[in-house]
Amino acid sequence: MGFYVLRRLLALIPTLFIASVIAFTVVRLVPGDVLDLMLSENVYSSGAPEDRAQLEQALGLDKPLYQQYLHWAGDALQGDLGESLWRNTPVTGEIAARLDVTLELGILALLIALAIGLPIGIFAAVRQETLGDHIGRTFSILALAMPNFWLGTLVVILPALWWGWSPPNELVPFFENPLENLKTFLLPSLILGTSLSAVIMRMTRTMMLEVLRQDYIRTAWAKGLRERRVVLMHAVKNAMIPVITLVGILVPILFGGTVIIEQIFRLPGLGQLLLEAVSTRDYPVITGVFLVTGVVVMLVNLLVDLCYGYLDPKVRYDR
Amino acid sequence: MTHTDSHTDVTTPLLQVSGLKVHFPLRPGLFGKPAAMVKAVDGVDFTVHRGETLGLVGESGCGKSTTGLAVLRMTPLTEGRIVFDGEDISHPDAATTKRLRRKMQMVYQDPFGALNPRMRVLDIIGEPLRVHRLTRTRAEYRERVMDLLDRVGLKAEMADRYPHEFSGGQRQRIGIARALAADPSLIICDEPVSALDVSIQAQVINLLEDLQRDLGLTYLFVAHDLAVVRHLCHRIVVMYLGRVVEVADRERLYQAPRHPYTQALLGAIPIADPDPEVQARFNPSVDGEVPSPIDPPPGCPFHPRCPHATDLCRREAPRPLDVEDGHSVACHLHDPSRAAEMNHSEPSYQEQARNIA
Amino acid sequence: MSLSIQTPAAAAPATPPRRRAHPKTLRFLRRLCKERPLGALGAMICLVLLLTGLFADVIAPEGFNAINPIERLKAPSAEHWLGTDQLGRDVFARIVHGAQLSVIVAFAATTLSIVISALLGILSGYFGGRLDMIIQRLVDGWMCFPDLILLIVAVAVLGPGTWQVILILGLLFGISGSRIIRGAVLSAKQNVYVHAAQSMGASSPRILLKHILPNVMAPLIVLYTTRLAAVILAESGLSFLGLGIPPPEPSWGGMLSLDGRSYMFQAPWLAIAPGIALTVAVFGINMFGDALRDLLDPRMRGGGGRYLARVKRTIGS
Amino acid sequence: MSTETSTATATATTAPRTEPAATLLRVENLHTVFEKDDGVVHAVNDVSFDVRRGEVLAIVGESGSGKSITAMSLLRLIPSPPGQIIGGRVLFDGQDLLDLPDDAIRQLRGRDISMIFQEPMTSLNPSLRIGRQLAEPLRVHGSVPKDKVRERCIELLRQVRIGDPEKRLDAYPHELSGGMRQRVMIAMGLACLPRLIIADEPTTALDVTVQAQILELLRDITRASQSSMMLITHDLGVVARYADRINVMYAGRIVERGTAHDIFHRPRHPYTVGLMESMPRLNDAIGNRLTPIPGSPPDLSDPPSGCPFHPRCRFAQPRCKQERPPLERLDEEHWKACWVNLDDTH
Repeated sequence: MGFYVLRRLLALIPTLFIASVIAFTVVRLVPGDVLDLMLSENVYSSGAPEDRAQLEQALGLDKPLYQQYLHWAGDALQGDLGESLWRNTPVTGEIAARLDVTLELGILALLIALAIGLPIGIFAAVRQETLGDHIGRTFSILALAMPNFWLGTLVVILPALWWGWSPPNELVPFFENPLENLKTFLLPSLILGTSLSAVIMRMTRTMMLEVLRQDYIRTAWAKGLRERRVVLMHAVKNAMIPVITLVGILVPILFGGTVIIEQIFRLPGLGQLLLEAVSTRDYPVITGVFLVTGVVVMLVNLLVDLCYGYLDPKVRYDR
Repeated sequence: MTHTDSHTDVTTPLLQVSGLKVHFPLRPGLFGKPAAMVKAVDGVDFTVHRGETLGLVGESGCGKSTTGLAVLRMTPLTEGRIVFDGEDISHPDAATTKRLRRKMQMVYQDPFGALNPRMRVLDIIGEPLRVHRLTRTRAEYRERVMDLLDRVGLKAEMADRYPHEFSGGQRQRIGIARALAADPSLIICDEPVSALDVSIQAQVINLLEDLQRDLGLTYLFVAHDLAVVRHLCHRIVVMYLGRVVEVADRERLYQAPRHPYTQALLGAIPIADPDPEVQARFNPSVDGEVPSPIDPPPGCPFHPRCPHATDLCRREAPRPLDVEDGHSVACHLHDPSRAAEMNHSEPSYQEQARNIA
Repeated sequence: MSLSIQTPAAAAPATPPRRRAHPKTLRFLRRLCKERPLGALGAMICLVLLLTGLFADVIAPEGFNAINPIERLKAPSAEHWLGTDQLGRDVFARIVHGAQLSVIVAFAATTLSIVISALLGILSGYFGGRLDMIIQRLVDGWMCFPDLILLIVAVAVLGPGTWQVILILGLLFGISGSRIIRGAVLSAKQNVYVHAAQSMGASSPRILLKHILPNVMAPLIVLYTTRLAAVILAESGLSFLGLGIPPPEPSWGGMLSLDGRSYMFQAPWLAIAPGIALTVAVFGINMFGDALRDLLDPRMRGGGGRYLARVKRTIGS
Repeated sequence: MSTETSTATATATTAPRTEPAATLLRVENLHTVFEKDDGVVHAVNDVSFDVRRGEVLAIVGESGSGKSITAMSLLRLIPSPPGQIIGGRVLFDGQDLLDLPDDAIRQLRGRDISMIFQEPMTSLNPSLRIGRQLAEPLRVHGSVPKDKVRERCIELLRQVRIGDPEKRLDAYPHELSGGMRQRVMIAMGLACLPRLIIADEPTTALDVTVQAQILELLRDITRASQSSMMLITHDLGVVARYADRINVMYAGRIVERGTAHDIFHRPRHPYTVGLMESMPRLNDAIGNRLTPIPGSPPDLSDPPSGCPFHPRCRFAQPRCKQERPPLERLDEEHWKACWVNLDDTH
């Protein structure tokens, strides 16, 4: 097992490298813009050409790209993602201040999605082609088709119209008042979770159907086991192995979802930070958020791989 | 290359394999170095003469199929030499490979997977003709395929159908027709009848026999079923764990097998006759299973299951030795120079007991 | 089976392959209606969407951008079927032209993405080796980034606009889709008949064309439909955030965007109509895609398994 | 296994156990169908036979003959949909298994009748330890007190001659070889001392030396426990060695039934005759040419009229095309379904 973990960790290095290069270059593709913007906004100077050169030097943009990258990557490894162009605050601090909102939203949504998707998926597979199966599948089809920003918009607008109710505006930190905090997060995460649950349900159903047709399930029946035991002991564990990978696939989608949901419910998360930065072309912040989301996804995938190793004995011992 | 000249020389064997080794990396290790090697074929020698059928038999994991693929040059050699038709093809260049792809053909085990379901029979059988540009006109091509269909006992009107419209036996005939299309000198048959039912098996066995008689074909016949092999093969190479343990012509191999493994293999085949006298010949004398080729036992690969194993067998792998003309056995029991050592040490029962577990 | 010599089926003349093409399509449609009614419904929706997009100017000729301050925020009526927005523009006309925009973006971006997926997937899957390793590491790195965040960042770089959105979506989905195509190529390579073709000396182009590509077509088509829906959703999400197709254009996502939020409290139809249009379009494409997958590529259905496979073999199906 | 035991068992085969043959299981007119896109497949059609106490009854046939479906039908393990048992009775202990409530048949499975399947590689759950899987039938049927389960598992593994059983209990299936896994399957089948063991192609996936070990073991154990065994196989060699009585199936029907001696030395159905002639044997003359059965097995969704074998039969008469021959008794143990009277000379 230790060897397996080590292997996974080492395999992360090239991916991390490539991801950081992507994060760095994508944002730097048009570096001229920001200088013009800053100069035109008159933040730093009068607009003379030498000011431009000065600013370029100050931001380190006059060096060759690879040197810029090495410099940036070296700092990033030490947790320093530079400073915001406008506010002169460290990007790392900005991100840290927002990350908890996004993570709480994301984790709650994932839990809700799993809580809805897994049981329905298992049930639909075990009772294939029955009414329950059809209801479950119809639900998933609808949830897949309905964009979460629409659902969110409706949830904000309709109750306000009908009952004059609107979601809480103030965000209370979790450790101050967990109940109030959860109240704020309940609706956003429910919306995000519901739309994700459809994907989980479909995948679970497919995997369960596949597993239920395996030889060892027939063996389990032939032993005289009850259906509950056949399903829970023999089928679910094997079906969960591929479903776990799905969680890894879902996390990036989840991140996208949080950006939108944060906007709708005005939650001060990473998504808001990113959108603010995009509208002001605050490149260090954009790069920083971009990189952090990539790294989080990578870490979750590592975790998924380890779970995989735990669930599938073949992986554990073979590698 | 003297390739065309040697072709006329009928006395040289068609195929000579010597010291063949094929090792695969099992999986990449931590830093790209293979963590373990599978020694699929580990030192194999044999010869195939023109017009004969050489059987390559053994249980799963003995390396018989890999040997077939190595001869076909579809898998790289780790070591050894393969001479085909007088030409060394161990490390063929592009032109030689191209020529080989025409001169050697393969018949596969799985009648369902070996034919592209999206192609018509006409184009499946004709593919070698197209690949090697053996026919000039469309009419010539079609005529040639019709000939081949007729050869393997299928009707001409079947040419325009798709594989799924055929039964397993018919598909195997199509596969054989495809193998014949380029007029090869050697056909490698990889378990061509083992996926078929008994009644269909006999049809294909007879077809292979007829084709050999009419066209003077040479077969390398890879199989695990000794009853089938006995029917089709003139000489037989018995393999175990990547090595050759015994080579003999079929009369000698089936009537007087020398190697303990060959004896065990023959003794373990159930005989289709409930008669008690016949059943008395049934003698499944070995226990245990074939060890993993990743970590083969030292010395003679068969020693952990062999009832005659001695210290010598555990220590040193036996070399193949001619016991009679054309009958060679790789076993210390049959090596007169080792007789003394074999008699001195007793077979270890502990070892046998351990390997039953 | 039907070919055992005595059965009359053997004597039936083979249909010339050319004339099969048409009945094949018909047969497919019949199967679609019979076995997958929801898929047929999806196909209908796709067709309606396509026609609406093609004939948007005919259906709603009065113009989606006609600003009319007097008619601001009018509720649905006979004149304005779906009401008007804060600038007095007819919502129905905007929905219809939004369909046009969605169709254009969806087809352009999806086609681009499929071309990228196919190229990368086949290159990586068929030729393998070092090339495969490099491509896969790059794809790994790329796929670490959440789709929407990558999109937002890319828009920040390229600036908003229809062509930018198409390009970005095409690239984004193209790279992630290459994995699926690579997988299909790898599994197609496992076929014994591919080995047979290699062993008889067939050239790589021939093997790709005759033996691999036919196996990759079904996943490509399925990928195309699923990507259509994903592109529409992604574009509307971007436009919702104000980063996709810039405002005067009638994008469904843009119509729902946060800028118009305050008006929606007064005029809820502004929030309802584009949402329903989106949901129905995505639903239709998804259903059609699912049905296609089941009918074209039974292996992707995720059923089967050894047990049932053996039963099928036993009963000879 | 030593030579000694095998000769001993060989003699035992010759002396058929002639004590009053009590019927353990009687199958009457079993009919199982599968729904396919293009019609209904009659996989098992009007099949009747009985299994006597202590005997080894073989069902032999080629792929698609319906032998495995017959076996699975008995315990109602047919995957449904697409399969369905549409007729017949399966009498065990005087009760019709096809009529039993779900819970009752469930309790019977693995306790009174157990099954051993073909694929030892896939028939064990890859993510559960051997011990857990082996203990399941014991726990479910409560045949052993809870604190004795582990002990019994070890005993079972020892019985199927798996060395170091305590350690093996903690192994996962993929850590065992094919033969080992099949031994575990046998141990699982034997756990509750069933009265009938249905072995469906138990050694098809195994090497021949391992096959011999497994079959000898299976036979010795069932004989010792006086259980009956239904052996489903396509291998005539296996049948000849282990079966007391044999049913030959073709196209979903039983075409001939008899003692091993009858079937191998006095076959009366042209299909059985054809099988014997087309089989390569180790004990016939070298260079002897095989006589195949022409054609291919029929498509069961569109079976031929009359006798299902008539299109491939060299003795076929006009009548065979129109009327389906019933399974008729020739003598005490020998039955056939054929209009033609074959004698020993055929």
